[in-house]
Amino acid sequence: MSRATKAGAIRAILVFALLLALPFVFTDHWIVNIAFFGLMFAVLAVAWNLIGGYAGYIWLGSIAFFGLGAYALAITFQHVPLTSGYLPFFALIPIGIAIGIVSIPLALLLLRVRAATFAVVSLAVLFVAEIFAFNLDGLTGGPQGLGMALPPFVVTTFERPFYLAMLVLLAAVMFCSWYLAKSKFGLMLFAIKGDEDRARGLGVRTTTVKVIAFALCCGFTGMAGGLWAYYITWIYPQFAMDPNTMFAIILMTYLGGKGTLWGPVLGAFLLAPAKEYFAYTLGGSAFYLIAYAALFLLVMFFLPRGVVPTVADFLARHRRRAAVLASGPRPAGEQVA
Amino acid sequence: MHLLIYGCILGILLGGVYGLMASGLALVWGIMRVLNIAQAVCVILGSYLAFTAFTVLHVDPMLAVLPISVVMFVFGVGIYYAFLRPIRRDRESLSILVTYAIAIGIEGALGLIYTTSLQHTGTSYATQSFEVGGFQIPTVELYAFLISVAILGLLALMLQRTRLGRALRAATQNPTAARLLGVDIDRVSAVGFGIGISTAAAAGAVYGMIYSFNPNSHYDLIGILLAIVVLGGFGSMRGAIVAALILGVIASVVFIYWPLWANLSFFGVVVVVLLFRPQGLWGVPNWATQ
Amino acid sequence: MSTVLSIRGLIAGYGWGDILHGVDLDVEVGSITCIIGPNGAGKSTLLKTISGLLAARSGDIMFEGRSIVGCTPTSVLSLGIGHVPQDRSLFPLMSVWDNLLMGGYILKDQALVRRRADEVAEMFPIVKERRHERAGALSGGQQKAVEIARSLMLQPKVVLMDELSMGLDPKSRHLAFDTVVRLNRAGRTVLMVEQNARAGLAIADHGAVMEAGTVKLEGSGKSLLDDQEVARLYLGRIDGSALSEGSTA
Amino acid sequence: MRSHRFAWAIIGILAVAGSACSSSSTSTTGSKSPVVVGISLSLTGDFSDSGKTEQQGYQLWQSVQNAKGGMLGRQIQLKIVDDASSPDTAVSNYQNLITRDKVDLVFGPFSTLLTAPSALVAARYGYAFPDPADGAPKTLNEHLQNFFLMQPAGPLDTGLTWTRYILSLPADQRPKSVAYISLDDPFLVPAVALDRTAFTAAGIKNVYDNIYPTENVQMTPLVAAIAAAQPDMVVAGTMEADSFDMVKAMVTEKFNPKYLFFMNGASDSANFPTNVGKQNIEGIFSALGWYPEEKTPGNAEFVAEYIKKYGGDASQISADTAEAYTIGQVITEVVEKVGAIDNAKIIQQLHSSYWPSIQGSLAWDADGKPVGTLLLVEWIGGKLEVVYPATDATHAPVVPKPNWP
Repeated sequence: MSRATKAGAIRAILVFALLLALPFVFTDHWIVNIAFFGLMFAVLAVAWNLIGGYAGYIWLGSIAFFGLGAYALAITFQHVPLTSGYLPFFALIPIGIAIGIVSIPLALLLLRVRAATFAVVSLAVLFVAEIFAFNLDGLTGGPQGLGMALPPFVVTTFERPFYLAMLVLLAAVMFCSWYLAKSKFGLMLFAIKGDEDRARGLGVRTTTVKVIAFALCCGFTGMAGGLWAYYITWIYPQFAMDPNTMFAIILMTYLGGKGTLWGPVLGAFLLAPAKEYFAYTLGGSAFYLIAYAALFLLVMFFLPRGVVPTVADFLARHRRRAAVLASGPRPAGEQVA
Repeated sequence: MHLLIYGCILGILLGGVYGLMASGLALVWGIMRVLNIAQAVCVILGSYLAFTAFTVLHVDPMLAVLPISVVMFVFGVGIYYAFLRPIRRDRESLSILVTYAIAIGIEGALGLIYTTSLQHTGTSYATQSFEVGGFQIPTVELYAFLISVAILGLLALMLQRTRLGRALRAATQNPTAARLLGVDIDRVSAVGFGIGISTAAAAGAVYGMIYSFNPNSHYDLIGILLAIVVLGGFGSMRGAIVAALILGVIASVVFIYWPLWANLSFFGVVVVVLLFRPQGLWGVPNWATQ
Repeated sequence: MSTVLSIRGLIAGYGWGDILHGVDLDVEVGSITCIIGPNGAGKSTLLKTISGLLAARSGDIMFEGRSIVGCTPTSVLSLGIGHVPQDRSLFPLMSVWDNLLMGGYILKDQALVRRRADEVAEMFPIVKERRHERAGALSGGQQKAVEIARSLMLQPKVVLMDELSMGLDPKSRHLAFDTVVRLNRAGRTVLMVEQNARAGLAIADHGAVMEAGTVKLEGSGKSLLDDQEVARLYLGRIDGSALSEGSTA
Repeated sequence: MRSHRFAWAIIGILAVAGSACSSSSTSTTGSKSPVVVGISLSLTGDFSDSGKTEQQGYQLWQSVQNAKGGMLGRQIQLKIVDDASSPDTAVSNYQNLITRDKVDLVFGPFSTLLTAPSALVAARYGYAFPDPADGAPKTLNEHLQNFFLMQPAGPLDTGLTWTRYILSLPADQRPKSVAYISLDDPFLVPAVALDRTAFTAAGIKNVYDNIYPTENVQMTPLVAAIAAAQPDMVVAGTMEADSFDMVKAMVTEKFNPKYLFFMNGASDSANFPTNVGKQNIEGIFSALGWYPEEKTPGNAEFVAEYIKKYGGDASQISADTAEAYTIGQVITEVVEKVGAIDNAKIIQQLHSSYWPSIQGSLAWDADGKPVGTLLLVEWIGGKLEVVYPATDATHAPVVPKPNWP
């Protein structure tokens, strides 16, 4: 157990060290820009995985909280002077916490229904949020959008602060995800996914557990949204709360491996840069949507568990076979050691 | 007051068409626990088929409804065997994602064939109307309503009176017992999905005479259809039809006075009803899963 | 008497585990055979395996001399085995009459289905009286009657009845058992599973006690009722509660 | 076994980064190297139709100009990439174009919604950002020095040509009452507001005023409500499909306002008659920045080359295509005058004087808002005619609008 934890810690440190080094090694704007979107989707997918992967609820409204975070930050800095370019990064913390708290009553309401009903009702949450964003002109600017104060960073390393802030956010959400999966709490979530009624029968306080996962998901998604708004500087309802982004996050989670720690991160880093990159290089292939649909279906049918569990299984089998082969001479070897 | 009544009339006319679209969604859910996100894009597909029949073959969309239904039935059966039958595990949740992928795939294909320009099936009577008691009744919307009612009537008759209809209803209400009585759930599901898709396309054929549409139009529609099905109670066709009429009237009336908030009123009604009746207005008791 | 249904070494189950661990059982033509035993003994699983809802993993089920292992529910049904399942198996929103018609689903000839329905309705007055009502609106006992009536639509040689008396009040229960006896007199072989062991064995020609996936004891209904050991273990005054302890072993 | 998982994650990252690096050396440099123009267009997604018509305009300019020897004696090369109608991708694309491919010039995308974030990226790197499509008022409020809306008039001025025409009528011929209806859109709502201010000041009674959403629009009840207010004039802030549906609903409702003005949609000569029916277009007003017969510098050449390259006839040329072509035309002039590809000087030049184009002479204020006006057009005899201002008019206005057939 402790050995596994140690290996996990080393792995995490290595990955984050590499990610931390990236903007200093590859200083090209476009690389850091694409990596920023990769990180953003990783945060979104890991956050979604808390409720969608661990607890098995197809939560289609999370992108509404992305938009909520975006608007919260943008509206805040309509009223607060931008004394320092780094101020909005710190403002994200209270915004994330506030969104998490706001999401709790909604969670209590929504989580009364399950499975497909939950999915539909959560999609309705997204639509309703979008309608509000459009119609509350005074607050959100409505369809005219809302501009952020321009980030006063130097042009040569303009993207770097955003990248690093998103990396910190990823570390935080990964830590939560890891901690939840390791703790009793994670067990409870898995129990809910397996059979919620039985879990409740066994004394799992299913509602509490679900609501906490839900609030964490919403809080982190909102923080990512705020950071996105600051980076993109101009937000419109249809982009801040885009159903297609929602499904892209889910696809990333499934591709990497839902319910796993690293799966959503991997899925995001495979798909998000690929999307930007192919849109750029293939320039307007009309087959974009069809290719996307085909990819979606391929993942669903041929990699339903995702890359991480599939590869892990493959490696485990491989290692077991190796162990069987090696089992003969091992006692002798141990004696020598 | 005059406007209010007029709003109700228009709401009922439109609600009938939505009822036809949503009843297929409810039927499919009832039989196989699949939430077909692609239902709306099939409506648009039906609109395009009718549009093509009208502009190329000069066939009136009202007449095209029948061949379109047949073609789309076959299409639906094909979709079922290709994409839905293979989902064994976690069908309720996975089917949402799979049918979403199907939806954007069809959207992409429509974009390739027809481009994303707005189209409209402009029949000679597209802008005609006649007056009844001081109300201008749009001819197209009345025809669309009547066609929808006729198809729904035929569907109801089929469900009530035929062997296949009994099997469909049986599979919805108690799949295990239906299997014990010799119902091949797989085949019934395929047929049910085919019917669901063909009703969507039939509704689409008439929808295309009322509204301009392009391949993206299904995003707006699916929200409405899902709201209707949730309000009516999952899996209940009767519920879907009644909910479609209720929501049609509410949306039309709100539209007259506060157009911006019509969509919200739509979802608002759904949320309020769900608070008090989580199973919707006519939730089908499914004894096998209780 | 000859054997109509003969089960040998039957192993079946769900998912990873087996529930039936080698069941042997013979059902005589024209008899009422009653299976009793604690919860989880595999009684319902046995019936489901016979009717093809569950695939047998090993062993054989012979019906009138031919193996029906691997048959679909539809073909088992058409061979002449009807199944009245344990849980409510009516279609609640369909009329009583439509429920009855569903019993003849596998028959292509609709005229024949209607004729059979009329015949069955003659035997079950409740079906006739309430033919237009929704099945879901009937009381538990009435629903059971409709279920039994429905199972007769195909004129099965063998009727499998799972927990006929479950959830019924004493009067309905009495009525239900009466119906079974009537069916049997009319020539149907009945294989029933009964939690209410005493009442079940009382009307049975032959009884079998199942425990932990095998048949432990067999004998005539009367001999089992009189057996001290059986009485102590399985015929406790309160159905089930005392029994489940013994069954976990 | 677990420790291998992260290896996969890293391989994934490296694979993407590596493949990105490997193809980054596509742009070549040399003494007679082409002038590379980077453009992100919505070739897929919601805005793709307009994106494609713009692409036609850019490509037409490229071939016409290259045939004339290009720009500064260098051939023009377009690097057009797809933004799939998404702002994230649009921002990434302009980043890539400017910092990775180091293009010489950038031209704007289609949608207003993508313009603001994209223009900010260009501003960061000091690139001029000529934009073909509607600049929303809020984009202009950013006061970006490098932004230029390549249209004759500002986005809010769509309705002003109509206001000017109506107010030019003798008081007794003016409509007495007006209904305002607008799509909930970044520039239509404020554009309608400008009309309202002008008409209210002129004493025209406001009998109906409402905004409708962009989706699930039921035109029949909406039009019934407008009709119930019995206005003489309807000012409709429409986009495209909604104008078609609104006309149809008006015909169905047998609602005949004397003056009917649509901001957009009704000026689309290719799609408007087919969508609402040729019999239902007579007497409808709209506004235009450009029309095929316009006698402006290079317009005849543009129309002729368009038909040569894409076929069809002049009425099928979209205004979007003309706007995109305009950008090429104006920037060529500016670059030739500056004598070098120098974005700072291009920006300065654009601000300093009037520039001739197929859309007439263009000039901008400090925020990049054009200072000209649009033309008022009306469907007369099944044809779109310019009716106001009188100096450009091809036909006298026909009022009041004849009743629906």
